[in-house]
Amino acid sequence: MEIILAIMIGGLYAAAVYMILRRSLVKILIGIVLLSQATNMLIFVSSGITRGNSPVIKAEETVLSQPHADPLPQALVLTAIVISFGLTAFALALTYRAYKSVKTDDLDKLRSAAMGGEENV
Amino acid sequence: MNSFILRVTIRYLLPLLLLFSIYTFLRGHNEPGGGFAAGLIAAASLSLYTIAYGAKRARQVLSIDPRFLIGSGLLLALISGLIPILMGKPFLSGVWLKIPIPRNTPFDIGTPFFFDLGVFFVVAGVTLMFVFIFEEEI
Amino acid sequence: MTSLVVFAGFFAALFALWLTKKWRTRAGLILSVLPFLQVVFFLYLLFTKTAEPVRMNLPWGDIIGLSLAFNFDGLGLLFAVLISGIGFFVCLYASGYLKGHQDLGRFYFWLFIFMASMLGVVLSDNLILLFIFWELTSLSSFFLIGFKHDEQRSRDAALQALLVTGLGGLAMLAGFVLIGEISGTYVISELFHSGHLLRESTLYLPALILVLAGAFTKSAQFPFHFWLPNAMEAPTPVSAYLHSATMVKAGVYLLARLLPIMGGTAEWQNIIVVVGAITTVIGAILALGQTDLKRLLAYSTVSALGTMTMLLGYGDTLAVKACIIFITAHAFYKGALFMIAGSIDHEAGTRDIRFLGGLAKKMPVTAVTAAVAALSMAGVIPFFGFVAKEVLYERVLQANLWVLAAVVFAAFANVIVAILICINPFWRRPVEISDSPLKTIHEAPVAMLTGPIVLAFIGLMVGVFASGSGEIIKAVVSATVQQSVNIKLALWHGLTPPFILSLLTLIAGFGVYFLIPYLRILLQKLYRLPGPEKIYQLSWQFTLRFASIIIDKLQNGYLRYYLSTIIISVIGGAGLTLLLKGGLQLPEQLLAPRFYEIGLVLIVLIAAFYATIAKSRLAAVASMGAIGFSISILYLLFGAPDLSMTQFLIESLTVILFVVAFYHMPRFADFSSPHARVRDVFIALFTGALMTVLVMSSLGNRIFPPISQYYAENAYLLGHGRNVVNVILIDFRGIDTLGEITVLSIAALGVFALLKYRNRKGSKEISK
Amino acid sequence: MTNLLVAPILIPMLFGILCLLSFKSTRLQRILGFVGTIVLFCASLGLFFLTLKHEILVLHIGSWPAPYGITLVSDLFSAIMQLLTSIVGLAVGWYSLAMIGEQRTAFGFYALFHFLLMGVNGSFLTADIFNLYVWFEVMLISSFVMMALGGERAQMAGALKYVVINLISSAIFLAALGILYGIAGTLNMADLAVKFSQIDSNSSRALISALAVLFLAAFGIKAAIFPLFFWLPASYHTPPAAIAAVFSGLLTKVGVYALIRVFTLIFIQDTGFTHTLILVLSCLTMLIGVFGAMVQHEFRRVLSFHIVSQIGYMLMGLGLFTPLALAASVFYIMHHILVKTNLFLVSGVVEYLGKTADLNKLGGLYRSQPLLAILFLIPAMSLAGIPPLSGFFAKFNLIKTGLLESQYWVVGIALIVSLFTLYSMIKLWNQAFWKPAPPLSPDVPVVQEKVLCKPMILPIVLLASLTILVGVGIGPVFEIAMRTGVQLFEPARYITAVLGGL
Repeated sequence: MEIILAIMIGGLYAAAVYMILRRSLVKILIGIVLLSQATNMLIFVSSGITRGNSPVIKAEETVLSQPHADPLPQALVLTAIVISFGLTAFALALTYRAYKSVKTDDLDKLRSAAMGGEENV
Repeated sequence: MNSFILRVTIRYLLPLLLLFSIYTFLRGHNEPGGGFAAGLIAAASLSLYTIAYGAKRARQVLSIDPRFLIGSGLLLALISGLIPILMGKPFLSGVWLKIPIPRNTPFDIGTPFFFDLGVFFVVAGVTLMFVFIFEEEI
Repeated sequence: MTSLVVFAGFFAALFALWLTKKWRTRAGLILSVLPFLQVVFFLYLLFTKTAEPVRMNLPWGDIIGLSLAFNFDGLGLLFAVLISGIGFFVCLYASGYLKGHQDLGRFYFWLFIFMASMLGVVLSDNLILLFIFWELTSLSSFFLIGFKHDEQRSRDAALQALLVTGLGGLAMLAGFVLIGEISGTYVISELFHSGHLLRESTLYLPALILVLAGAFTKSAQFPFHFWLPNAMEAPTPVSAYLHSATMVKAGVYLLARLLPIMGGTAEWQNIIVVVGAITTVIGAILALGQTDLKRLLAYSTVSALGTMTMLLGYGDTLAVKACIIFITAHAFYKGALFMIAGSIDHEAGTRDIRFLGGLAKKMPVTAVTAAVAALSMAGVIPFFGFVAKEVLYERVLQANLWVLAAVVFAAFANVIVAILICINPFWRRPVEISDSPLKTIHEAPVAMLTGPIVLAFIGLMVGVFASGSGEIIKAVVSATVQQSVNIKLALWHGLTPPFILSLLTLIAGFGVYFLIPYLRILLQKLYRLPGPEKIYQLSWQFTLRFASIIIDKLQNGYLRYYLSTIIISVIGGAGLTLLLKGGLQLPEQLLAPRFYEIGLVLIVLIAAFYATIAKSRLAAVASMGAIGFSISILYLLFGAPDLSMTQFLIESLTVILFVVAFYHMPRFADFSSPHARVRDVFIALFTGALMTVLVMSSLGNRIFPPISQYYAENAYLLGHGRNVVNVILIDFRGIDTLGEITVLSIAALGVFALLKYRNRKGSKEISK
Repeated sequence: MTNLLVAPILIPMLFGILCLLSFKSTRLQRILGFVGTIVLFCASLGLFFLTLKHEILVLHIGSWPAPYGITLVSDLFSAIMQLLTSIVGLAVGWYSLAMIGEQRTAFGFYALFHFLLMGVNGSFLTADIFNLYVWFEVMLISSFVMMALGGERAQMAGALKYVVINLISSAIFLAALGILYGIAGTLNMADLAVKFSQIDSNSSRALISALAVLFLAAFGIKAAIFPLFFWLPASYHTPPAAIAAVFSGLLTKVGVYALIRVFTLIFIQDTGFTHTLILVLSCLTMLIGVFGAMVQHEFRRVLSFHIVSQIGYMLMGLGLFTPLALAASVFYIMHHILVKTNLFLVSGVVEYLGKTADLNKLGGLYRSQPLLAILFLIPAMSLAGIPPLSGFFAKFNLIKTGLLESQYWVVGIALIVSLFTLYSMIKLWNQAFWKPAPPLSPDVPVVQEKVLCKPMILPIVLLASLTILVGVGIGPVFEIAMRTGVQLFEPARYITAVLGGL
């Protein structure tokens, strides 16, 4: 199963990178979302996976009974998910704003629109 | 979206969802849930309301500026971390009080609880802010 | 206390800024008090304290080998006397030359910075300290050359001088470090004793070449000589001071200083003598064809610097003696002549000797002074220049024939230059030009006369009473070679070969002087040949061109090129490392896949693939959502309910936000060319493959038990919660969460700011 | 145990929150914003001197022992960095009073500014690698917003590149982190150091080397090293000078800090590979950066490319990897932060006076603004390495180390780059200050004589005097740097301090 998941992660990365390399802003945005999905999954998987037992201590016990899923990567991924949610929302707003100010989705047009203010002239 | 059914459904769903959010929050320490999920659920409920009635009405329902919600949430989390400093412990150390509940195991309340509450406010506030602004400006 | 004498100039520089505002006309006069006092002080030391030189060593940056160490020995003091003495006259001179100039304050500021730094160079007893002062002379020289900064020419010349000397300076720094690290000290007077360590080191030659680069660039040696004539864009007091009498001699000083440390080897002698001799000849050839008084003097200075350098290359007592005498004589007559050239320019409005003439009547004092200085320069008995030339010939007569020829040729050219300066502007019939300003010409003001007169007549006096200065020269030479030597100086040695040679040079010079107008045409054709300056310019042009090509290629403004470069280098770097070092290791125990899990994975993969080819925005968002929700279920299946719940909620909200935003955004369009797409597919696939490999290797290399056991044991007992993930989030790693909610808050602030911000026209960015 | 360690994080957070809450009054935000930087400065100074006294301070957040909880550590390196942060914070906070308008203030400039400082300080003080990620994000998102605030076209184009590339960097960081946890099962950097030193299997070492490359890339993007620097010159000239100044002073330095931290503490098993790679990259970074600076024709673009170039110098010390080399790097960072921030502040005033950043259209400032000219010269000459300013000593020590380590090519490149730096600084001087002001074109409205107010000049004076002070006080300052270098080179002390009796 780990190998299958690793391939899935690879697939997600491939899709994300392909999207990020497009000229269209909205595609880049989707690429970034996929990238963070892939990364979250990577953290989750590479620290090892187990089925079923969630890291919740049962009502009658004081310590977590074995076997259990590693709680730390879960906490990390949760943090990462929330952070990337914030970043995504911001990036979305930025894309929208950029689109509104340049009226194009094409990054190359954005470049030429900003000529004189951007890069070498 | 001017669906009548949606509007009516949401009007009744809203209190339920908010209640569910509080439940998620409270059980979060012992069962899956907690400040993040609860904040998101609370925000989701108001988001649905926003979709149905628009951001203006939703803001009225919320009655405070989301920025205030965010700020106070952050402040709450920060202060809950500062309390142990006053007691000479490192920042964010847990300070616990046992609240005896008759005929039951005592309920532990401590600074992490308030910290989680801060998280709840921030997550709810931020998500609502996203939704409101996207609704209003886009 | 004594070191304050060195630093006084820096304070005077600041004082000058204030003083010139308060008291424009007298400022120069008042300021010249400082160099006057300094020269008195240094003379006193030179006459009394050279047997046991005054040394001091104050701590500064001892940890890097830097200390405020000064050494007032004969060599340093001779230079100090020249610097402050000529500085005094230049100060006076400038008060006349730049009378009422709007930037007078800045002029004196940089002049005094220069003066103090130059004193620092010659008195420092620590290599790093010396370097600090050295660079400060370059910097102040930059500001002085570019004093007339409204003109492009001045700015260019200043930049050129700074870059050439800066290049040498940097090389020299590396050389100093090598010296310091080989010998274990940066203190010069200690280095005198550890010279053998250096000379025996394998790094001796590199260190020598690096240091020489500094000395040669500063002293305008071939092939770096070209900056000096260009630096004549500076106001004349500056040229007189920096570019003939003092700064350009810093390189010579350095060679003299290092002579007992690094000198005496075949490398030392060969390199320095050859470079010096070439410079001597090149400077002389370049001087002969000039028509601008200052350039004429500048090139003859280059030639003279070459001779001085060459002498230090030999480095024996006689050569050092010749060098020291030549330096001193040269400082006197060249300083005087430069100031005279400035006076001529100031009064007549031109420095071109083709147009000047007949000034003797209008400026008699200047004319006589010029004659005295020129006679010294030509080496006529009984002037100091003659004494210098005698000793010089005495030394080179022992040397290689080529070197002798070079020196004689330079001396001969020197005679011609001296005559040109002395005769043409003053005694020749005036040239009639229609708008000639010559009619209003009158004698230069006293402030501008004092310097040349005193310097020129010192040149005469020292010559006449040559034997009297023997003691000083002895002290200086002893300090230079670091052993006690016996030296006598006399004006008249009898009819020795040097004297005969001297005479011949004079006669030849007089003879050829009359041919100069014809020779000039020939020479100026020669000057058009490309030389080191051309190489310098071309290499800068090449560097700039190269830089701009590289930068245009790299920083081309296309985000996707940036991204693909980054991704390729990261993936390539990590992948190659993994591949070459053999980090592939598969996990041993694997979970058996279940069909619904495979189903979910397939959904994710298909959705991911579909997202890349989707033609509509909604479809892409939908596949993004499908991926998110499937992953959320996967989290649940593998024991992460919290994660699953959060992922589910956030995915829903993300999809909503995307739908809302995309509704108002343009349709999907693929702008990329097929070629680009193929390339990107490859990049994407490689990335994917590498990440897969990394995950698997990571699973195969799980060497250490994770720390989570601690959480499993203590979440309830110490953290008072049963949901371990939540306890980690709000307690064990609470500060992560604190940062995380801050991120969220900022993101909200950002969305607010981005979408609500309206650029109000005319809104004032600056508020008081 | 001292809670002073957490003060550089919490003080800006508190003031950030207060600014956020007072969204109704821009006046109050200004006051809070400026007061916050002063308070932060005092606390940072206190922490700095305390660390100087005790060498290493450790605080286990939440009383959880390392490596289970998150530990904050202030060793000399961290202490220096957080002090510099607060100095930059103070200068820019002050400067912003004059240069940040009503609009930007209303949209939360001061809150963002403080959150940025919080993220930066957090990055400097944490000893936990995931926590470092979180602080990176705090810092990044605030910088994203600050970068985009204003929404002009050029700013949008710059911000997009900045955001996308930095998001990639975060993703790489996070992925590397996940794998790191997979291998070592811990996140505490001291613990990681211990565990990695115990690894002897070849394949694990290879994986760790690959991981080191990933970290090099993730932090390298943030530090703007070659070939990952593109976002910086594409964006730093677009936001207002106050914002660019704080970015230039701090953001890339966080990347450099992280590189130095992990490559002196965690990834020191295979220095023959990793540190040589760093050395090569540092040379390329120096060269490419200075090439960019030489061909630019806009004030701030020249400065932006110089950041890249100087990152190369900072990494050179890490690549050479000796105590002296690390000390030289640390000293270079100290010098650079003061100087670069200052130059950006000056660039803001120049643009304000000249109404343009185009060097061809600027001119005459030496005559009209002599004070500003001097204030430009001090950092500019320091940057170019003119003694006795701080930049000279920074370069001197690197060159010395390079020669001691027989890395002659590296030294040669460093020297040439130094000359090119001088060239481009002089270009700025020639064009903006010396050259006579070009005649106004008819479409530019004639404005009345502009006056400089105190908040514009005084922060510049403050930073310039610090630059001079660092040069004049080279002895004690470099001694601190040297102690830092030794501390970094011998991480055992750090490890025992963090892990205690473990």
